[in-house]
This record gives sequence, structure tokens and C-alpha cells, in this order.
Amino acid sequence: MTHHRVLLFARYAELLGAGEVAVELSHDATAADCIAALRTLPGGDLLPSHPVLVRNHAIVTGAVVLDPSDELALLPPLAGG
Amino acid sequence: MTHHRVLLFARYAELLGAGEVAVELSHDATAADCIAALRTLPGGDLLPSHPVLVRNHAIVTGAVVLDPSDELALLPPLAGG
Amino acid sequence: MAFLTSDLIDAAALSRDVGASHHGAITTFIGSVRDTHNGRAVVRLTYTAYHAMAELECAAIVREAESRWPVRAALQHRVGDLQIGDAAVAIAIGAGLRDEGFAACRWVIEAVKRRVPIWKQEFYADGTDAWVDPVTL
Amino acid sequence: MAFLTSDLIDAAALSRDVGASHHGAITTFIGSVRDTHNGRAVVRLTYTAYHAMAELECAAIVREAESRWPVRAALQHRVGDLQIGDAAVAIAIGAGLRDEGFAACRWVIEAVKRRVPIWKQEFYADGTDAWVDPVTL
Repeated sequence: MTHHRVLLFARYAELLGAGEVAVELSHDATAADCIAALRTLPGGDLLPSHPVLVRNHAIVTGAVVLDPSDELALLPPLAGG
Repeated sequence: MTHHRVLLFARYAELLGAGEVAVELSHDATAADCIAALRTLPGGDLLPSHPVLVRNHAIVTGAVVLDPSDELALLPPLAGG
Repeated sequence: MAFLTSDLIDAAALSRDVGASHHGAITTFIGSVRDTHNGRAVVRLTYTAYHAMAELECAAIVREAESRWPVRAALQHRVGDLQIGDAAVAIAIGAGLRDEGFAACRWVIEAVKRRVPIWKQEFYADGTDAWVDPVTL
Repeated sequence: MAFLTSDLIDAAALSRDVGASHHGAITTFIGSVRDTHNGRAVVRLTYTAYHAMAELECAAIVREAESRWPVRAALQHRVGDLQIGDAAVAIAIGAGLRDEGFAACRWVIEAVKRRVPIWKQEFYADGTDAWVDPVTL
């Protein structure tokens, strides 16, 4: 298992009660695995069905394999401007 | 004959050497008559064939009859903005 | 406030004029004096106006913009001697929606160029000068 | 200069940044805080950002605008607590031709809304608050 920290913002930070959470994933876990793990956290069941995950500031699709050194973040729908 | 003053601007003021000139026109003279009279002034032969005449701040066509109380002006092509 | 001014134009003041608590989108356009024109080095220029008519046309343009779109419009045009970089014309539009703000701003600058009796005399680095004919940019 | 700021945005400074002796057309857009949203009275709001990514995205947007058009672009977005009327975002485009200035300005604001990770929490007169979902205006 590898340890991954995920940054949360705005509504998602409220849902999960923190601006950053940790998940334990199997080696070679994908972005989809990470999102599934986030759903098991308290409040995680309220996340939408396909939240946007970004790795090192770029959006990734579910099949992308993650590395523990990646900077991960879950982004609610953007509302700047 | 009636006395009409015509305001001149920019290039036209340079051509006729003044910011305002006077022309004597027959009673019921038209805008076209006014422009023809302006052409007889020194430098007036250098005016373009169809200069824009405005009366009381609105463009008039050649057939419009002028009144001595009108404010007349001859406008070169506009270049503001 | 007069639409023509011989003082420096304060574009920020125009923006404040059209800002309102329900106008979340402010679009501005500033046309300023460039240092070259058709490849010639410009050192300064002079704007001359038919003042009375120019003021009336500017007022009409603002009125028409505000009737075409639900916006507030402000407009100033400089006259007299201008240096390189000075604002020659400034437009500010306060709108609820940015689509309308951009459309109105664009419409006003085109209307100013087409309708307001103002003329531009450029003075060049070689000592000559010329009345500038309008160009379609 | 950072693209995100917790201080008041100085839109005039952005305009000066993109002004140049060969850029005769400066177009700006300011999005400011409105006092109502979907019919509810707004008293203040907070913008939250994923700072590192937002800075990178803003830089990328400016770079892309400057490669699509021969313009200079400047951009700032406010974060933190904002009052009604405060500028939330300001864009300034310096261009040689106004067509390009307007096009680039419009493109940048749409790109900011679509790409920069920033979120808005509105606080209402009735004491409630909400994270605002993006709306197509």
C-alpha cells in the first residue's frame, strides 16, 4: 500500500471536513481507485459521481496510474472570473 | 442676396486659410449653391468634389434650402477615435 | 461632464461612473497615441473638433448605446495637443452581462470614429505634419 | 506580479502594464461583485483558490493569448473576502488593432472562467451562504 495526500477545495473541503485528506492505495493504483477511496471517507459519499481529479496541476482520467509523489487535488466545478 | 457664415475645420480650414468664411447667396439658395460659392473663394478650388455640409449639426444633401440663421459647417473626413 | 476634454483622460473615473452594484461587468476601451503611423515616426499630434456638434454626437452615441443594451456608457475624447501614449479616446461600459458590455463597447468606439466631428493632425520626427485621413483598422 | 491577489485590484496598473508606444488600443474587462445573485441579496463573498495551479493556469492563459494575437495581456484575480463592488477579476489587453484587442480580451475572460481553479462562496443578507456553481452568462 502507498500513502497519497489529496487536496480538497470549496464544497468538497466542506463535505469531507478538511482541506487535505490521506488515502492508502495499492501500488499502481489509478485515479479511479483514488476517487473510490475518497468516497469511503466520512462525507465522501456525497461527492458527485465523476469529480475532477488533477495530478500535478493537470486533469487526469480514471485510468491514469498514480505515484505517491504526485500532488493530487479534487476540484469542484470552477467558479472564478 | 443673403449672408451665410460657414465654419471650416482641419484640412479645409487650411485650404481656405480661415476657420470661418462668409458667402453671399441668393434667397432660397441650396446646400449645393453654398458649396459652389465656397469653391469660388481663394483655395476653394482645392475642395473635394462632394464635401460634407452640415446645417445645425446635421448633414444635409445638396437640394436642401438654407436659411441665413442656419449654423453651417463644412466637414473633412472624420478622424477621431 | 463634457465629452471633449483638453486635459488628460482619467479612464478609471469613467469606469467608476458606469459601475453600479448591479453592473458586474465593466468593459473599457482606450485608444492612445502611437509612435508610428504608416511607417512614419510620430512625435505628437493635435485633435481638432467641431465642439458643439461633437458634444451633441457623443451624447447621442451614449444615449443610443444605453437604449440598445441594458448598460451604462461613458465616453471622453481628448482635444488639443497630445503626446505619445496619451489616451485620445476612452469608453467605459457598465453591464450586467459581459456579452452586452463587450458588444456595447465595440459599438461605441465604431460610432465615435464614424460620427463625431474630430480631426487629427500628426507631427512627424522629420518636421513635417499631416491631417490624417480616417483609416479602417 | 502574482496573478492572484488578496489586495484590491488596480485595473489602471494593469492597463499601464500592457500599454506600449506601438499598442494604440487598450481593452479592459473588470468583473465585480454584484449585490444580487439569482434574486438573492448578497452582502459579501469569498474567493478560494488552488493557488499553485491557479497561478500556472493564469500564466498559461496570458501566454496563449499573446501567441494567438499580437497583443500584450495582463490578468489579476482577487482571492479572499470581497465586498460588493470590488473587482473580482481584471484583464487588460494592449493591441495595435482594436479588433485583436477586443477578441483577446473576450477570450481571456472566458478562459479564466473555464480553466482557473477558483471557487466563490456567497454570503446572503438572510445569514445563509452557498458555494456558487458556475453559470453561463
